[in-house]
Amino acid sequence: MAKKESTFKNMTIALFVITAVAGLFMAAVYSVTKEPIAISQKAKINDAIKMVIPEFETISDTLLMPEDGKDSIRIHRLLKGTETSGVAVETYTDKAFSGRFTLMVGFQPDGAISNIEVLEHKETPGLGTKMALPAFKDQFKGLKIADLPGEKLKVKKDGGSVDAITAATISSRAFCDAVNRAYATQKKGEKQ
Amino acid sequence: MIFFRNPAIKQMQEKVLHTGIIQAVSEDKLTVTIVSASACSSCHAKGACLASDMKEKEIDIYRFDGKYQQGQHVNIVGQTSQGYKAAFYGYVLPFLLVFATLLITISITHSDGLSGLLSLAILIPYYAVLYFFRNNLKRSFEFEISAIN
Amino acid sequence: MSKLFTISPSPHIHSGDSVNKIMYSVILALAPAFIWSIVMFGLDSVRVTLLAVAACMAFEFLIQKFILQVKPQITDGSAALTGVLLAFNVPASVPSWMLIVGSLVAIGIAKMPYGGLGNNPFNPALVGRVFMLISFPVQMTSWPAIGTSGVDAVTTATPLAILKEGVKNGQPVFEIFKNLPTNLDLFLGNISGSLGEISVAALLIGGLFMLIRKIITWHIPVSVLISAAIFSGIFWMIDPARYADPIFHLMTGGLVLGAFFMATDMVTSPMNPKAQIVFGVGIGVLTILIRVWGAYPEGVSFAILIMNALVPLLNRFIKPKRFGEVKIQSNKG
Amino acid sequence: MLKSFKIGGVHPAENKLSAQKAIEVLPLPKSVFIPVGQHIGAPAEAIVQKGDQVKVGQLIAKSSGFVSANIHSSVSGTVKKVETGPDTSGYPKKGIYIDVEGDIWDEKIDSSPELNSEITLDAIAILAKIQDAGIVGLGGATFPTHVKLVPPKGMKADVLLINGVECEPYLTSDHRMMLEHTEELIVGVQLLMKALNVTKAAIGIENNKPDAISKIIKIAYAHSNISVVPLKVKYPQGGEKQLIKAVTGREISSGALPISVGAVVTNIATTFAVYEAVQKNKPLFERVVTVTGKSLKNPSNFKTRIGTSIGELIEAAGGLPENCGKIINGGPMMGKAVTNTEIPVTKGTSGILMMPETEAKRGEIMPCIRCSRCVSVCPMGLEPFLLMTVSEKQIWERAESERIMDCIECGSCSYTCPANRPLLDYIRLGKGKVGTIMRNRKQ
Amino acid sequence: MSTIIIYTILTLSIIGVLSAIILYFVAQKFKVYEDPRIDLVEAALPGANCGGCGYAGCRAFADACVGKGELADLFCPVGGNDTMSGVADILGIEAIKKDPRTAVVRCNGTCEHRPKTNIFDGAMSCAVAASLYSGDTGCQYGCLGCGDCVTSCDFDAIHMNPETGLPEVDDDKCVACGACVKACPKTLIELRKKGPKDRKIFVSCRNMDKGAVARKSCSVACIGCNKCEKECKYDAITIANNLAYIDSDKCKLCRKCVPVCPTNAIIELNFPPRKITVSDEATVETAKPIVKAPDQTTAEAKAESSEN
Amino acid sequence: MNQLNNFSKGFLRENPILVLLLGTCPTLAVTSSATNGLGMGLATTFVLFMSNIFISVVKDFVPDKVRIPAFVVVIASFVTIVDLLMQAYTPALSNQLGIFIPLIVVNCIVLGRAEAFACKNNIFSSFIDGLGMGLGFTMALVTIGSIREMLGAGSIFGHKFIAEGADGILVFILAPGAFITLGFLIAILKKINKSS
Amino acid sequence: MEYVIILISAILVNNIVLAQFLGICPFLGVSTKTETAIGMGASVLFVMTLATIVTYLVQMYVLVPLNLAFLQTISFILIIAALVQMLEIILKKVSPSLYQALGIYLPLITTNCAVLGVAILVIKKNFNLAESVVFTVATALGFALALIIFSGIREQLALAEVPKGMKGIPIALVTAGILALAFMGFAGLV
Ligand SMILES: Cc1cc2nc3c(=O)[nH]c(=O)nc-3n(C[C@H](O)[C@H](O)[C@H](O)COP(=O)(O)O)c2cc1C
Ligand SMILES: Cc1cc2nc3c(=O)[nH]c(=O)nc-3n(C[C@H](O)[C@H](O)[C@H](O)COP(=O)(O)O)c2cc1C
Ligand SMILES: Cc1cc2nc3c(=O)[nH]c(=O)nc-3n(C[C@H](O)[C@H](O)[C@H](O)COP(=O)(O)O)c2cc1C
Ligand SMILES: Cc1cc2nc3c(=O)[nH]c(=O)nc-3n(C[C@H](O)[C@H](O)[C@H](O)CO)c2cc1C
Ligand code: SF4
Ligand code: SF4
Ligand code: SF4
Ligand code: SF4
Ligand code: FES
Repeated sequence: MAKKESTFKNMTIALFVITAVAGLFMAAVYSVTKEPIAISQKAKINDAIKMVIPEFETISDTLLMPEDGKDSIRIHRLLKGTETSGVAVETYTDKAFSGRFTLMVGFQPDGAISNIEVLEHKETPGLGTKMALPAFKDQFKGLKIADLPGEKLKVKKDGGSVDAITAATISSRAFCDAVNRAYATQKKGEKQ
Repeated sequence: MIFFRNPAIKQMQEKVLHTGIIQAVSEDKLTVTIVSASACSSCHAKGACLASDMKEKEIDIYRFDGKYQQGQHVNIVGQTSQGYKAAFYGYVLPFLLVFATLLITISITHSDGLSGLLSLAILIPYYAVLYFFRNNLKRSFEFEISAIN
Repeated sequence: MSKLFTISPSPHIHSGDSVNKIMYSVILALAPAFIWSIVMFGLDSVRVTLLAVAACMAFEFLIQKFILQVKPQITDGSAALTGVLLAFNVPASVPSWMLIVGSLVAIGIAKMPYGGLGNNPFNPALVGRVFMLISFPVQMTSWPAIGTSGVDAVTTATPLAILKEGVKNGQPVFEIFKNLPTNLDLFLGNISGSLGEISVAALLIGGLFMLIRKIITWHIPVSVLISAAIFSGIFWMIDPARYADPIFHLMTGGLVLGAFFMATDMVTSPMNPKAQIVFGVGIGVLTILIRVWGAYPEGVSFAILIMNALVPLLNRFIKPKRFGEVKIQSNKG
Repeated sequence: MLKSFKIGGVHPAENKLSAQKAIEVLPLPKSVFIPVGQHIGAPAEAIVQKGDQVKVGQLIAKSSGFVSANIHSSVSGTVKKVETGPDTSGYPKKGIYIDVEGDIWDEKIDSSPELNSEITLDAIAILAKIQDAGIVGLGGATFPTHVKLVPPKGMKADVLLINGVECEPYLTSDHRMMLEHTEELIVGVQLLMKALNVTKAAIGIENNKPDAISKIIKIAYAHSNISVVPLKVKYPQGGEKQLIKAVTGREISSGALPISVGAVVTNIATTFAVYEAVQKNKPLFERVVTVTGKSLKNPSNFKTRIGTSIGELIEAAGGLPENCGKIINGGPMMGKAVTNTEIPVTKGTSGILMMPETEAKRGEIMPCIRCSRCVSVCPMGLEPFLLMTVSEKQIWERAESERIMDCIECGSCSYTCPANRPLLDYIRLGKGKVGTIMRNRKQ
Repeated sequence: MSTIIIYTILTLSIIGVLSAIILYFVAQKFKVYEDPRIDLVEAALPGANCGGCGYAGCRAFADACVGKGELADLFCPVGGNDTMSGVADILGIEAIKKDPRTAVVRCNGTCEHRPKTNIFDGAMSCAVAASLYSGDTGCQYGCLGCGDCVTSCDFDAIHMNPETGLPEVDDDKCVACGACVKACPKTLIELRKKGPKDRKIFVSCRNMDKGAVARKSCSVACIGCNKCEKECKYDAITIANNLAYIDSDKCKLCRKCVPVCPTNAIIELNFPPRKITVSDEATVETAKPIVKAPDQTTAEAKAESSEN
Repeated sequence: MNQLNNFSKGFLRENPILVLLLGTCPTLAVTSSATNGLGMGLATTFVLFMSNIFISVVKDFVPDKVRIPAFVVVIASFVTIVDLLMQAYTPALSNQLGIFIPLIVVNCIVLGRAEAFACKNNIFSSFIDGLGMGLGFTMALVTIGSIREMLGAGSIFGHKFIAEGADGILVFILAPGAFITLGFLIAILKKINKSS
Repeated sequence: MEYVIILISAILVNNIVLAQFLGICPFLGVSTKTETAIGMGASVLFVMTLATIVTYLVQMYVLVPLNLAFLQTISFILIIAALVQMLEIILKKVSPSLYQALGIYLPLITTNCAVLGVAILVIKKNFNLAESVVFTVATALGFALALIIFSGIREQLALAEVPKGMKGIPIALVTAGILALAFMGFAGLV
């Protein structure tokens, strides 16, 4: 095929055809991937929920404003059949070493913490990041905040029971703060 | 801005050179084409890269002493302070206008769409004013020319 | 013509000053702080200092000899000085291998790639220190308690860390201050902290020695300290419950060490008094800014490095006063 | 507070070894070599030939242009040849060899020692005498004095400054001159004032010469328009621009001449030469030279005929010391090192300095540590480290915009640099190149 | 589903065509037509950016090659004829062959040949030394030995020989860019025809003093004695200012002039050793080593014999 | 032979990152681990490869003056496709690489190759060229990623080789480490390329 | 206060060049002269702001309503490219002398990854228009800051004795690394 001349008509047609073909391709790929993307986006949250409350079938979400804190908190109530299998709370703290971090805290129906998952954070690698390791967060498993003095988790330095991460008390304290916020907010939600 | 008042600065590189080729000669002005290159043009891989745009621009020179002919290679010499002035009128001032308009309209209308359009629209009067003052501007951006050897 | 005379352009005499003399004088000026660190941290401080000096000199030698293939110049004392200052900026308990990494960074990244002595835009010891701080935060922020040493030394926090933690925790400052050493302790250095930074008194002795020997001029240290005092004083006056007083800020952390020994590094500081004062003020303000608002309890190192980056611009835009610049009205009839 | 210039400056050890030695007359040499180019500007043209008989003070080479100066024979005898001879620069330079026979002076010269303080001539005549006598600046620059005394069109001098600073270490010739020829100097000052048509004159003297200061004050007392200004001991207090700044507070702007602030500066020895030329009809054929050095047996000040080889001066001062490693024509800060002792004393030779081997060599060159000492000592407020770097890298435009041409080559920067950097070596190179470029551009 | 596809195509086409039209107009108005051959030529050049061709860099040279359309006065000394024929191929024109050249240093004043008269202790720079004075030996024309030429070379082709104190050119590395010629304040370096097998014959001296004076300061000085000029059959040698010069374009490398020089000032490079023939006694005595600095004893013997 | 050369030039001699210094931003941003480097490299290779082929197919059909807008459309489409595919099937990686996937559009290599190579050569050559350049890019990213991961985290492709709980030299997986590693790597490669 | 946080964050803490790795090419390419760096900073400021406003409007009022968010990449790149070119045309028509002056003093502005990156980032971060613009301005200021600081250092390095192998890009990258290290001191400022 000879090279097309650069007349206005030729150009417009060529471009139109190319954009149309490109559009067609993209739309096709989009249609194909639409489902999987939606699923995988959902899966991200579901996975986090699964980490803290392994067994559930349906989710009902509420958004609630915590007592102290700027933004609302998403509370996932998890049902297995009609039975409540637990509550997963997406909570946050602004007391962290750098910026905000968010956690997913799972509470069993009896109020005990089942597990905690770190969702997003900006803490210092090697220090604050250790809060995502089992060595630290496993100490929360099974704790019932309601039984604690003042219904609050505290690090040992502040007279509480939580072992802080070496050289990262601030992150540890913020971690407790986030869990406390999750607990308080979901309790408030239960009352409503 | 204490820095910029230091007379030493003016003393330092007060001139900028740019090479070009004379395109046309008339009585009161020379037209010189220069090739303006993009930031990436300093990159040695520009052969492989398209972002390294090059454009030919025509510059009018009003201050010159005779004896130039078409096709001659010349240096265009400008003052550094003119460079700052150009950047100010070309970019800084319109930016400030757009930014201010946006913030003001948003706080009044609370509508993103409207204020966005308005802040873009403010450029129309700005460019109109520029157009109006184009002859004044012309006087403040004058370049000298010197032959290359 | 039996005798060959030497020919050189003028001048034919020299002040006798030399780079070596300057560098070794600075090392000498650091001696009081070193002695104090031995008193406080025992042999660990000797280990850390000697190791850092040896590592810095060794890396400089190896790089010059084998990579750059030039005549090694390690006897000029600058690598040794970098070693001493690096050591002075780490806790006495820091593991040896980390210190060696820090020395490698100081010499191999911050100094030699730029061509060695005199060419580096950033303070090598501080680059090494900040690199270590960010790479090994645990070890770099656990300070051995006074008088303990060895592997199982008890760790404590520095006054600034205690302050920062308390403020983050929402405690009012005067509450926190109950746990902090007195001003006299701060001045003498009866606190924990990095090796060389603890005793303001010892550092001032060294600083005065350098001022008297004209190794440094007053511009940088004084502008750093005064601007830090003023800036922290402003915060303190606004809300004494949330911000510590200027005296505390001046006497804790590395401010004095930084002001006299690190900000004054000639290679990485501006070349004329006016620019030096701007440089010093920048350091003072940034230090307090980071201490008060930033995540890190201490900000001197970062402040100095950031201002180091601005030095070329300062040199360029703030020129010394030139002879004949101000035109005195001439008497042309 | 003593007056002084404000920016920069250094204070090297003074070492004025010969300050207390009265001026002695050096015995006549056997032969002399008188170069025809002893001044800034075009060399003079020889007007004698091989075999000619000359007398002391006879004109032997004539000024060859606007900026040039006459040369007179310093001895009587026969012209041996007109050929090239040794020079400080190492390159052969043209000059006149004369074999000395007796000491017969030109009749016009008044060789009596009496003071002649009566000024009879008018300005034009004074200038003519100065020009005829071949007087050039003896402070180092050897710029023809008669040219300096006629300001360019549109400019006018209002003050005469006499440079009695002698800030170079070791040198003492001006100091001795001020002590031993005080009256003559004051007459010289008056002559210069008359020639310049100014009403004020000031003599600037560094405060390390209190005897000279008090003596001059005593004699100048009678003249209300001549003041004596003691100055702080600081090098380069004697630099023209620095002296003007210190004494009058006026600052010469970049690239301008002293006359732009209404000042004219002449050196002590020049002033004395003016006195002799005008009042005694004596051309410039001898001058006082300090011969000095730490290991020299007998540092002295000699009144020396131009053209005498420096070897003879050294002999007279006790001979070349064993350990001499460097011979300097001039002072240690601005003088030129010479390769041998055959080179002649010229109008510009104010001293011969012998440095022991231990001090002759420079220290090892280290990288610049940006200590900014060179910046702080530069009396011109320049940044020598930067000027050196740009000269080394041959970035001449930058050198120009950083004002390399303002450098007065005082050497304070090289003197201070702890890294022993050859700052001035490169700056001088850069000045040369930039100067050429600027001259070419003008054309 | 199909709505998405339709919208996609519509939106995209609109945005695409619109922006493309803008881009098109701009391109049409402003775009510089850069001859693609410039890139090709640049790629064919060695990329040393040394300026040896007389242009600011390889790109500028490529520009000039394409712009001029002929290669008459364009030559890249680094790449030499190979590169230039490559460039010519790209442009479809005739290449112009040039004799390759290399630099030679025209001074043989080693420490032995030329006694020092003083010790230079200024900045290690020939330019500085030259602006200060005549040099640290009696010869004011000779090499100052501070190595400005060495630092000026981008190709690592010139080095100081620590024994002789003179720079030596590595013929294999030298690309004749001329940087050292410009750097030498004594104009000692010359670009000479490379000759077969790098063979060269040249007068290694620039001393313009009269014979006796020159001889006094340096034992291998050219004294302008005319012997070589007479010997040369090809008119390659001229004498001016007491100094002989061999034109490398005329010289046929016959080596006849070499032995006649009373001071050994003529140097032959890269020749095989001479055969010792009985008939030519002088040659036996002056059998010159291939390396540049002639044998010390020979030179001295020669010097003595001619003095007597 | 020629095709082989086309293919291999991207590896060392004309390596897009280490020699030509193209696409510095993604290089620095995504190489905190070898895996990320590999992912980004493959994504870029895909775009490069596909657009090279596509462009060499349509090159005759497109008038010269709208060449560039047309290429941009083609490239952007493939980028979008990659982006969508990655979001759908490798969500974790897609999350890690973030906005640097869409930014492949402005990566000079892609457009540069289209302009310099694909629009002048036949399909097969373009195919080889795209593949070679892409793999060269990938290789460099993986190399940098591996170095940074090994030094910074003590692991390679996620497999830790130092004691569990111990850390590497953290700086290397942070921003400064990216700059410093690339700087030294380029210096070393310069040396190697020169000496060979 | 929100805006102040966005400003500090984007200029110092998450500096676009030193922490986010966008716009490295111009950062390395145009940073050899301080004046050019200053001018370049100004032009990026204006272009980025305009680009963000336009792409934001397109995203919110065209792509999202039509459910075509996946066309973000392709439409943004085309829009930005066209926008930059249009600015040139307008300026040339409106004030030729100003246009000429810019041509002499500054390199062309091109669509580098920083402009596109910021346009995409503000959408990703779910900012409203005001926040988007403040963020863009801060990012551009951060870019200018890094560029100007860097140009100073490189002007100095041009006179330093940098070893041959490290000359040019390698030493520039190492310097950028140390600068990034220093900027980490701003962590937590927001
Ligand atoms: C570079 C650096 C990074 C740090 N990162 C964190 C962090 O992510 N989380 C944290 O709690 N503390 C961090 N810190 C330490 C705090 O500033 C503070 O020193 C520490 O929380 C003191 O608590 P400790 O009692 O646990 O030692 C860091 C310190 C430095 C110097
Ligand atoms: C650095 C420097 C130092 C000088 N020191 C002296 C000095 O001590 N005494 C002096 O008479 N001239 C000195 N001069 C020369 C003066 O600047 C000036 O040329 C001279 O006094 C003019 O007098 P003349 O023309 O009679 O020599 C010095 C010059 C310079 C550049
Ligand atoms: C305000 C301003 C001042 C400038 N001053 C100079 C200058 O003094 N010297 C110079 O070479 N470039 C200067 N430039 C930059 C050049 O104009 C710019 O580098 C040029 O457009 C790019 O051309 P190049 O490829 O030749 O570097 C200045 C730019 C601006 C915005
Ligand atoms: C007053 C003074 C302070 C110095 N401070 C430092 C320093 O803080 N860090 C360092 O590595 N070197 C320091 N040096 C040593 C030397 O200047 C440094 O190694 C150079 O930066 C290396 O090029 C200092 C030197 C002097 C004279
Ligand atoms: S020699 Fe020149 S640069 Fe050096 S101090 Fe003197 S005036 Fe300044
Ligand atoms: S005195 Fe010497 S070392 Fe100090 S800045 Fe000047 S040149 Fe550099
Ligand atoms: S040949 Fe010339 S440049 Fe080379 S060392 Fe000798 S004098 Fe210097
Ligand atoms: S006489 Fe000739 S060979 Fe000898 S030193 Fe002088 S130039 Fe060199
Ligand atoms: S600017 Fe980001 S890749 Fe070039």
